[in-house]
Amino acid sequence: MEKAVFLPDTELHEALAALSADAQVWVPAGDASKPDLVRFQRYRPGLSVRLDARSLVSAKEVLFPRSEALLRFVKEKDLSVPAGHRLHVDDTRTVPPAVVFGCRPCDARGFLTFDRVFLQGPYRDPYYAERREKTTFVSLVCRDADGACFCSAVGSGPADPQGSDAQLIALPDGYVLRAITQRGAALVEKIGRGPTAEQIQAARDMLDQAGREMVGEGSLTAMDAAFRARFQDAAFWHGHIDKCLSCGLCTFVCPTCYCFTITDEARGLSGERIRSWDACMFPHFTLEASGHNPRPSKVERYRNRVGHKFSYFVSKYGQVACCGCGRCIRHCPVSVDIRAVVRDLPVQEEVHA
Amino acid sequence: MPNVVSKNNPYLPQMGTIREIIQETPNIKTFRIVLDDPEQMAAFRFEPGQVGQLSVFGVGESTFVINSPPTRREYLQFSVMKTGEVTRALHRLCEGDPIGVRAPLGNSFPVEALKGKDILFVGGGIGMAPLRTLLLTMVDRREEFGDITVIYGARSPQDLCYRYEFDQWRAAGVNLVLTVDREFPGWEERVGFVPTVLAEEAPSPYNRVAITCGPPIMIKFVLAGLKELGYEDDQILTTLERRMKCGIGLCGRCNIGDTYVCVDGPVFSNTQLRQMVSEL
Amino acid sequence: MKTLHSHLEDHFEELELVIGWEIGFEPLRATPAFVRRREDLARLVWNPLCAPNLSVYLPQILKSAEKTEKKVAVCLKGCDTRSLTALIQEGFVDRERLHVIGLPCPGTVDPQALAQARKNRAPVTQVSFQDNLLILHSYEGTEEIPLDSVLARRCRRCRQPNPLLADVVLGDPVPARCDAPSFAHVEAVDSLPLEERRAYWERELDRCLRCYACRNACPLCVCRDRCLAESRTPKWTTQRDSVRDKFLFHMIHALHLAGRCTECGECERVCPVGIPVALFKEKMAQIALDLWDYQAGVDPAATPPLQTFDPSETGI
Amino acid sequence: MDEKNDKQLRIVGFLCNWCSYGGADTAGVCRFKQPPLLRIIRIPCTGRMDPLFVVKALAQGADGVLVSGCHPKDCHYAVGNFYARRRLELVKRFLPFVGLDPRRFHYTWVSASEGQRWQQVVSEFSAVIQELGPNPGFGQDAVTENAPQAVSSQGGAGDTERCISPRSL
Repeated sequence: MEKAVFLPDTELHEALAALSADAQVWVPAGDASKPDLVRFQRYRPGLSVRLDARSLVSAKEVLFPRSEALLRFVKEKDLSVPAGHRLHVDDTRTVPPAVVFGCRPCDARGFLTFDRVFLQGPYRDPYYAERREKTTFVSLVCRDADGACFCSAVGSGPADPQGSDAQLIALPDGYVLRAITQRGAALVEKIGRGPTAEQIQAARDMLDQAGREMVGEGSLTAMDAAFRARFQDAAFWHGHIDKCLSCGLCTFVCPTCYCFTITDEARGLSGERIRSWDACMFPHFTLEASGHNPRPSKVERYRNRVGHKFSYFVSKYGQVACCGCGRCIRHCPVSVDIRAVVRDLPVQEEVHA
Repeated sequence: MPNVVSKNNPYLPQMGTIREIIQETPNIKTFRIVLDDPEQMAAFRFEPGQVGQLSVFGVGESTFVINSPPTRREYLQFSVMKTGEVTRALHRLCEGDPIGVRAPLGNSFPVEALKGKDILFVGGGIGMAPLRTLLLTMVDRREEFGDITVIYGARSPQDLCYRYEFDQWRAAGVNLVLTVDREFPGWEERVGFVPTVLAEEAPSPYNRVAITCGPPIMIKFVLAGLKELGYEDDQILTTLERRMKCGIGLCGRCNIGDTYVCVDGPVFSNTQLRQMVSEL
Repeated sequence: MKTLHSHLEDHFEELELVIGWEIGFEPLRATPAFVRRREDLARLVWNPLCAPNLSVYLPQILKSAEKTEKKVAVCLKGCDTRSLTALIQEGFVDRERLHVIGLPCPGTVDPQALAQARKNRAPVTQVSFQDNLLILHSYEGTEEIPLDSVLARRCRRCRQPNPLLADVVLGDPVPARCDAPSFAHVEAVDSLPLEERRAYWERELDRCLRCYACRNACPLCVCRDRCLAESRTPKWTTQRDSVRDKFLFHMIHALHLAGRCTECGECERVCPVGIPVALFKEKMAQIALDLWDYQAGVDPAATPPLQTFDPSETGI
Repeated sequence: MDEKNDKQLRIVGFLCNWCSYGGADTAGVCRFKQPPLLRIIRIPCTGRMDPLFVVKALAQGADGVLVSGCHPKDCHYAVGNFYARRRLELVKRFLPFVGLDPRRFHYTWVSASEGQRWQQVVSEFSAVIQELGPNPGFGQDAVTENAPQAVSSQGGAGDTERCISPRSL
């Protein structure tokens, strides 16, 4: 292992505090009143850090906040100009360095989808890009996939290093922290202690074992053609989607859903143009001012969600826009299973009704 | 290429001022906008068919086609029909008011490929706006194009946009056919729906490209009518509309399959439309 | 589950659709099932995992379905029938087109509570039910968990386990857990000082993602795609990620359910971040009971109190 | 005086066009002295009162909300205030549950001729609000909400026609 340190359980808080000295550190942590409700929170002493638990919402809000100001505007009264006021628009911002510590490989990998769109498309998104450049991802090799996980089915796996700058490998009394990228190496230097040969060996074994593990059945990465063939099969979509409530839960907890809306929120003489999470499952997402809606019901909307992740994104960027974290399945109020929908796309017999 | 959409921050509008407002119809206003930075205004380049996002700070942004031609660059012209939140706010603006502009965005009409061809424009209501930019480009470069026929219809004479320009178009050699849905006192042009007038006029598809824009129901019948007249799919161009937010292919709502109307459109040939998933 | 299946088998010719529950992607997940073919009836299940209130689908299903002689069958627990009653009261559902299968309900399972009650960590491979016991099988062995220890909050205050309105009731009546309306949870919040109450809700609502699952799962949120919370004109909430905006959304939801909420608790069940949003509506129900002695969804002929008035009322 | 104390308290008054609005006018014409806290929003009838108006105003930090309409049985539209009083009583009882002080909300009935009564209503409620002091609202203020509120946003959703350009159409 190139650059690795050992981080005893007992020194975890110390390490997080050390990292917090020059960065915002985001860790999965239990809520004060609900310890099993694990979300990414800014590290602070006393926080109940839960590296062992799967977080409810992905870490996407670290790079893509639920709501952020794109620009601010102020109207300054000035009767010498015809409009009676001058408008000042300001898009300056400061982005602090950040560390996401202890996310799962799927969370880190989710940002590869964002990168394709926000960094490698025809226009580069500066807000995302600045955060991306200043954020280090430390993922934990995952040993507790549940019934909703399917990372292997989308070409990833519980030890996937893609998108991570460093990896944590859990041992009985602590973690081996291994650098993957330069940025990761810089972080590893700041914390932990020199690992023993046994610890390195144990970490290697665990990494090998996790690397061989298959989470989720089959492969869902080559469904582009099947999706297009199924596009107008109303019975198929109704069969799977009639139970959908058309809420935005699946998209909000998803590490790869990046769709957003832009709105102006003003009061008095000043305001902000903000970008906030939006969901393709909401009717307003595509509702035009004329009243026309190209995706008028949950069936078209869910079809677009499936298509975006498993067909459109594939034909545009050559990869699926899904990291297999299973959150949309695990937390769906009515257990809509996107795996089952995608898996059934090429199935010819009528298994759906 | 000089471009007003900032490379550093494509979300940041350039400041402009409304130089002139023209009340086209009871619910359509035309805005003539000048960018506040004279250098930027001088360097501004675009192709016919490209769109811009207009900002009313405090209300929001909306997408409109730049309907002045690239050949006339003293101002950027946008026509706005009052329908939603932003368009209502735009209609409340006055000459001299500041406005934000993010332009040019999207693709454009293939002007070079149209050279030497006869052209048929079929427009309805506000749908004349995207056609006007191309029409005036052709008028200004008249000798490069063959016959130009325009079939333009609206519900009533007062719903026709750019009425004050019709004489100039005709003087430039445009065969302008105007129609309204029913008889009106004093109306001496054609009466009837656009597709009907199209069938009566029946411009030959030989060496001709048809460009159509208007309400969806009109488009539907115009496309059928053009087919009837013998136009092939790649001889028909149209522009699509979608709800848009970012205008730069990121926010994810204006897609039709993997095609994003904001960056891959708004101009599409009928051939392209047929290849898309059917989700209009 | 012989009786549900055999009943549906017997009547299937009269039905165009059956809405019930089936096992989802893992044994502990029951999920709504829309059955249109006889052979799929076998998928249907009925047990304490069948938490979703299926009446939420009825207004739209009935609107989109073609009017035929055939009926839409729907499986409803006791509390769910109150939601249906309220929908009938307000004219959103045509009772004549429904075949209501009422199911006396021993209570539904709270997945979080179940996860905490389990001693084994291995995934459950099979689950069965016996005498108010959940029997969970996994490769680590078999566990027996009393249903009473893992009940959802809504079920702990249940007073309508038996259907109030049904074409057929399958199963024996179940004793109610509460005889009178119980507002213990509301009163617990009310017992805090005012400032702490606000702090409590600010803390709880801070977690809200505004995913609107609570709204969409609510059978009586009948505005559906026209919700005020997302409207820009008028604009009640902004898109900011602020507690106040989240609060205003929940107030819109709660106030629109005043005197209508049937306390099915779906809003709270579906909340991914565990906000006890049903308490808002329970408080409304408590007020409606105090002021007008009214309980929503109990009497199909009654008018909800805010849709009517009484000139002789005094004291307000 | 420090800035906090200097912040003037505000009561938002929703007044029925047909009675209390006239009552307030009567009080003004008669030059009855009233505390200056009240800002009036005229509504066509108390039946127009959405309980959300009350909740939103208080959540955003209005120090008090006063609703006043026609006496029961005197509604211009016959029954508007009968509906209203049910809603208003409900919201009054609901406010404390979410931590909003119910004393900051008052509803009452004042007819157009009752200028004296109007003076009394405003004075008493203003005294209550003065006693309670500034309302913390619900949730922290977002940045721009602290901004001065001189004019509505540019062509904004305020929906009042605005045209300060000298060369308007």
